Amino acid sequence: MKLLIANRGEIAVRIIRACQELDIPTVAVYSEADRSALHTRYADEALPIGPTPAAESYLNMERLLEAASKTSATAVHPGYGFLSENPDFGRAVEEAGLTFIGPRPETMAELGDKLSARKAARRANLPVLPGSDIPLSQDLVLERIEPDLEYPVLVKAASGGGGRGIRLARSAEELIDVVDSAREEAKAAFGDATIYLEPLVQKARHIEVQILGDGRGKVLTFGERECSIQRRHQKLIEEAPAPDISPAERECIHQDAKRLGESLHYRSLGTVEFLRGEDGRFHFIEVNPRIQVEHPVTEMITGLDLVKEQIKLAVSGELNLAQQDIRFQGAAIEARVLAEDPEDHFLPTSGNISYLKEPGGPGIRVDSSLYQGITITADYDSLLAKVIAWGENRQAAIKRLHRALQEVQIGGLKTDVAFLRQVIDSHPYQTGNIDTSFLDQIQLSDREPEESVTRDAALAAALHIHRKRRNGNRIDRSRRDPWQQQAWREQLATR
Amino acid sequence: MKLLIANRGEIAVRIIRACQELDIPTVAVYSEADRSALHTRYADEALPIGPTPAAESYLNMERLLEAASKTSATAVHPGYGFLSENPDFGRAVEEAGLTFIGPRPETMAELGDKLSARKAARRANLPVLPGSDIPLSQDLVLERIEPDLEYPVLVKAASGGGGRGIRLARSAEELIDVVDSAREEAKAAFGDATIYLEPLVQKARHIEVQILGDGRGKVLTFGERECSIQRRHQKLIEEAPAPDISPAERECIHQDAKRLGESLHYRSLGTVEFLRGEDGRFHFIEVNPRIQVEHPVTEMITGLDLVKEQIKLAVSGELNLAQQDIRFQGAAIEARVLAEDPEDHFLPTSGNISYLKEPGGPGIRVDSSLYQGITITADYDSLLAKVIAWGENRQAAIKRLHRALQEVQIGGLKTDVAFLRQVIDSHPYQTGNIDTSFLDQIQLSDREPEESVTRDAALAAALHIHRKRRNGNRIDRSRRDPWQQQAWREQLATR
Amino acid sequence: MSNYRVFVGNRKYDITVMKDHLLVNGDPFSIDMESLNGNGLHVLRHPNRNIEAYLESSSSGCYQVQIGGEHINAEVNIGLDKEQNVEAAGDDHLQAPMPGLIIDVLVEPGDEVQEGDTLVVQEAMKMQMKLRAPRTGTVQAVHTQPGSQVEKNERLISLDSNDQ
Amino acid sequence: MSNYRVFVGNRKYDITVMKDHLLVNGDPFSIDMESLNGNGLHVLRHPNRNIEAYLESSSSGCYQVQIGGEHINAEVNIGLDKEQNVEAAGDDHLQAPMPGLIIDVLVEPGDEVQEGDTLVVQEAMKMQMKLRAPRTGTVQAVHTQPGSQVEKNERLISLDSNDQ
Repeated sequence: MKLLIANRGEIAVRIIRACQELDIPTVAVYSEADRSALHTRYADEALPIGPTPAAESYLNMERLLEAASKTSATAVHPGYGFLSENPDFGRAVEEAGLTFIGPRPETMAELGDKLSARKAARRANLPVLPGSDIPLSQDLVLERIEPDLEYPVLVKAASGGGGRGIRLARSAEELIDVVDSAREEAKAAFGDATIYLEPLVQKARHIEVQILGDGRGKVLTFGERECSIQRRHQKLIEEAPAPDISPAERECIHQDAKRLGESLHYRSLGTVEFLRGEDGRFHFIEVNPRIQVEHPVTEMITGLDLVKEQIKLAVSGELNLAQQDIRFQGAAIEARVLAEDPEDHFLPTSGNISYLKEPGGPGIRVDSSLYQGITITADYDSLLAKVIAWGENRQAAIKRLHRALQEVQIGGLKTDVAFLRQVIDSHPYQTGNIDTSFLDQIQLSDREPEESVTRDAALAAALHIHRKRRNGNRIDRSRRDPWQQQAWREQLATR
Repeated sequence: MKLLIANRGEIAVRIIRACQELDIPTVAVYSEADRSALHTRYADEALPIGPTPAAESYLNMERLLEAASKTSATAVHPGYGFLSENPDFGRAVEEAGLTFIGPRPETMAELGDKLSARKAARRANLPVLPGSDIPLSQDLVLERIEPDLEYPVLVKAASGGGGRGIRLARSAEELIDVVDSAREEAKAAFGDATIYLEPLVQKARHIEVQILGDGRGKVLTFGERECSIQRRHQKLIEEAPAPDISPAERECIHQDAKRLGESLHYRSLGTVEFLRGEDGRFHFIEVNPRIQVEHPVTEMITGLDLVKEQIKLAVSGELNLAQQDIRFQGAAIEARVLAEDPEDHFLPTSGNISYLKEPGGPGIRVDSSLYQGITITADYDSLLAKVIAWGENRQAAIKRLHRALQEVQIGGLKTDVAFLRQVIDSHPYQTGNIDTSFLDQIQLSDREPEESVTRDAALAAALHIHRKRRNGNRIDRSRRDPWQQQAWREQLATR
Repeated sequence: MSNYRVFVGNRKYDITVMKDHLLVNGDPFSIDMESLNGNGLHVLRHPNRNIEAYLESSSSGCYQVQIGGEHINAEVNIGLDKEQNVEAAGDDHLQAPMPGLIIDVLVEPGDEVQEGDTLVVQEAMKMQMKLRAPRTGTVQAVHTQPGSQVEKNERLISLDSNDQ
Repeated sequence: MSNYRVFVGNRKYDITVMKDHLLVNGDPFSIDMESLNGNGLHVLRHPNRNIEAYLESSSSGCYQVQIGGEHINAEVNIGLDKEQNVEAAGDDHLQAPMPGLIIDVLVEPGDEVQEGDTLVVQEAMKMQMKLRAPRTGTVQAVHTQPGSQVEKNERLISLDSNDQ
C-alpha cells in the first residue's frame, strides 16, 4: 500500500504519523500556500495540486487523482472536511482502482442527505427528532401549511452537516426571512438548495458515538464523546466519556449507533451524533462518515489508534479487534487552539508564528502542524493545534489541560488559548453542567489583567525600547551585557 | 503546602507540572547559568542560590534552606541527582521543620552505603550477589587474600550508586591498578573512599521495580522496568514492562521489592534494582531512594502519576491507592536525548539551540526543559529531553518511538538522536535480546549517509551561499523571492 | 537616565531607567530583562520571580506583550510629558473586520445607503459575512472588488463626509 | 551563472546555479530551497518530495547540514577549480577533546614526555578524563592551567616539533 492523503494541516500530519508507524509510504499533496507545510515534509513524497483556493486544490478531484496516479499511490485517505464526505470523490477514487479509506460511496450519499439519513436512522429504530422528513418545497407559504410549528426552529441544509448550513428562526417572520438565504447558502456551499426544518432541542447536549464497521455488517463502538462546547455549531472543547450520563443511557446510545451501522453495512470510521434534551432523551441528528477532529479523546481513553485501525481495516478488509478489546480508562479532554480573537468576535487572525512552544509532560498529547516560522493565513480553517489531556478522572484531566494551556506559547498572532482556559475554569464546565448554549451564555470576564501583569508588560516594553535606543539591536541579542550582569550580582548580594 | 524544588532541568519542570495540577504553589531555585531556565519561569517563585558550579548552588544545603525559609516553603522535593540521596540534606530539611519528599534520612543512609544496603536486602531474603559484604581494606594485598577471585570483577564505591563509582578489572593486575584510582575517585565524588568487590554478572539484564511506601510498613509496587541499554552504566533507553520474562519471575521480583520496602518501613518512591543473569537468576544490586529519570515509562503503562502520588503521600501520610488499583496496559519506552556526539566517543556537546521541534501526536510524551534559544553548557549533565512512546504492545511502542525520534529537530548542537534510532532499529533490540553489554557491542553503522542525502546537503549549502552572495541576507529571509516563485510555477507547469 | 511613559489600557506607568536600577511611578524597582532568543521571547527577572514575556513591536513605541496567556497592548512614549493622542474612530469608512476574500460589492460611488445596508460580502474560513453601512450616507469611493484578498482593517468603502 | 564545488565526506558535487535552474555534476536538476524561519530551518523542494534541512554555517563556506537526523558537514568552494586544502592532522599539539574544565596540568615546558603519558586532566559532565601525550617529545608550551574552562579543540599543550 502507498497512501495519498487528500488533506492538509494537523489531520494530514496525524495520518502520516499513523502510516509511518505501520510502515506504509505516504504521499502528501499541497496547494501553493502550503508548499512548505509540515505535512509535505513528513510525507515520503509531496506533490503540488494547484493554487491556494481550496476549490482549485484540495477540492480538485482531478488534480488529486492525477497526483495519486503519478506517484502510484494505491489508497486515498480524505481526512476531514474538504472532499471527505463527498460520495463522488469516493466513487472516483474507487473507479480509478484505488482504495478509498472511508465508507462506501453509497453510504456517504445516503448519509450526506440529512433527510435520507434520518430515514435510515428511523429504520434502524433510533430516536429521530420529530419534524418533517421531507424537504421544504420551493414555493411553500410557511404560515399556511405549518401553522402549528413551534419556535425556535432550525432551518438545515439537507446536504449540510458538521455544524454547517444551519440557521435559527425564532418566529414565523424570521423563518420566512431565513429560508431564502439558507437556500442560497446551501446552494453555494453544498451545490444543493434543499432545506428542512428541525425542532430546536433546548439546553441540549451534543453527544456522539464512535463506530468502526467492516462494511459487511460487523460494527464496533468505541464509546461516546461529549461535544457540547460549541460556538456557532463549531466544536471547541470535546471530551470522553460524556460526564454525568447513566450507564444505561450510555449503553443505549452505543447500541443505537451499532444498530445503525449494522443496518447500513457501514464501512470504516464514523460518528453517530445525538442531542440529549433536558429531559434526558436522546435524539439522532446525523452521521459523520469520516474521522473526526475530536477523535484523540477516544484514543486516549481506549489506548487505541483509530486511524491505524481504520487503515488496517482498509488493507485487510477485516476488523482485528473485538468489542471486548475496547476498554475505557480515565477521561480525556481536547481543546482546539484556533487563530481567532475572542476579544474581537472570534474573527480570524493571521500572522507569522515567530515563536512557538507547545506543551508537554505527563498525559498531554499535541496534534498540530505548526512550526516556528509558519505563516497563518485566512485561506483555510482556523484550527492551529489540538491540545489533549488525559487524567485518571475528569477533574484530573481538566487540571492537566489547564496546566498544558498555560504552557502554550504562540508568538505572532492572537489565539483563543486564554479563552479556552476561562471556559474550563468556569463553574458550569467544572461541574459538567454544560449544553450547546454554554458558549452563548458565558460572559467573557471583561476584567482588566492583574495590575502586576500590566506593570510587567509596561516594564518589558519600556526596557525593550530603552535598550534599542541605547544599543541598536545589540543588547537585545546579547546574553551577557553589563547591565544584566550587574543586576545578577545585586540579586545575589541583596539576598 | 508550598513546595521548593531543589533541582533543575527536566525533573524540576516535571515536579512543577505535578504541583500545578495539584494546586500546590512552587518555588524554583537556580544557579547563575540557569537564571532564565524553564523551571524558573514555570514556578510561582524563583530564587538564585549561587554560582554555576553545582557545589556552590544545587549542592549547597545552606543556600537551599535559606531559599525555603525566605519563601516560606513548607516542603522540599530533591528530584534526582544532586542532593536527592544525601541523608544529611533530608535531615537538615526535616530539622528546619519542613517536609522532605523522599525516604526517611535513616533509610537513605542505610541504602546509600551499598554494603549496608546489601545486608538489608539479605535480611529481607532477597537474592544478593555473592561476594564480600565487607569493604576492601586500605592495605589489602589482593593476590594474597583473594586468590580465588574470579575475573572480571567490579570495583564499586560503597557510597556510589546510580551507575557512578564503578570500575571493571579483568585481571588481578588490572585490579591492583584500578583499586587506587577507584578509591581516589570515590573519595572525590562521594567523600568516602570505601570500595568493595562484586562479581560481574555476564550478559546481565538490568531490571528494576518501582515501589512507593507509606513509611509505616505498607508498600505498593508499580511493576518493573528494563534498563539494560546502558553506556558506562548510564541508562540510555528504558522500557516497561521488561520484555520476555515470565509471569512467575515478574511476580517474584515484585514481591522481593515489596518485602524489602516493608522491612525498611520505606517511605516515598524508590526503585529496587536487580541484575538478571543469563541463567535467569535475579540478583539484588541496590535501591535508588528517589524518583528515577525513567519513571515516565511506568506512568504510561499504569496511567498513574508517580510524582503526584509521591506528593499526595507526603501531604496526607496515607497511601490513597491500593495494589489492585495498579494495572498495566501496553508498553512504553523512553529514549534519552543527550547533548553527546556518538560519532566522537559520546563526548559532550554544547551550543545554543537555535531551532527546536519536539515530537508530538498519539502516544508520545516529551519531558524536557528545552526552549528555542537555550544555551547548553557542560556544567551539568547532558540530558536534554526524554521522548517516551506508549504502544499497545512493545512492537507498536518501538515503531512509535522511531517515528517520534524522526520528528525531533535540534539545531545548534549534535545530539544522540540518530544513534537512538539506530539502537531501537537494531535486530537485538527489536527482538528484546538485550543485556547491559548491548551498547559496548553495537557497531555504529559506519556507512556514509545515502547519496541523495549528501547531495541535498551539498545543494542546500551551495544555494545558501549563492543567495547570501547575491543578496546579502535579504533573500534568505524572504518567503517570496522571484527565484522561488519561478520554481513554483515550473513545478506546476511540468506536472 | 531615561524616562518612559507607558500606557496599558487605562493604566499609566512612568518608568525611569537608570544605570543600574529603575523607578516605576517614582518608586525604586528591582527587575532585569533578558532576551532568550531572537524571536521575541524574554524573561523578566524579579528578585523572587521569573516571568516569561513575549514581545512584538507593531510600530514605533507600540508593543504587544504576552504574559501568562494575556495579550497586552503597551504604548511607550519617550519622555514623561507627552500625552497619548487618540484618534476618534470615524464612521466615514467601512473596513474589513478580518482578513479574507471579497465575494461581492453591492454598491457603486454615488449610491445612497441607509445605516445597516449590506455594502460588501466577505468570506473568511468557513463563514460568509455581510458588511453593513456604519451610517446613512452616500458612497464616495469603492476601494475593493469581488475576488480581492483584503487585510484586516483595510478600507473597503468610503462614505461622503458631507452627508451628515 | 555561479559555480560551486561542494565536498561532503569523500563525495564531491559541482553545482552550477543559473537564473532558473541548476546543474549538479553537469546534469540539470530541479530543486528549490526556502528558508522557513530566521533560525536555520529550510525546506528543499524536489519536484515530488519536500526535505527539511537545518543549516548552520560555522565559517566561510563550511556548513553543517541536518537532514533526516544525519549531521552532514559540507564545504563549499566558490568556483570549480579550487581544490580543498586539507591540513594534515598534526600530533604536535594536545587539544581538548570536548568543552570542559581543566582539573590538573601535569607538565611544564621543557618536560620530556613519553607517548601515552598523562599531560592534562579534564572534567566535563560527570566524567574526569586523562589527556595523554600524542607522541614522545618535549613540552614546548603549556596553554592552559587548572581551573580554566576550555572549548572543544582548544590547544592545551604544544610539543617541540624538532624532537622527532
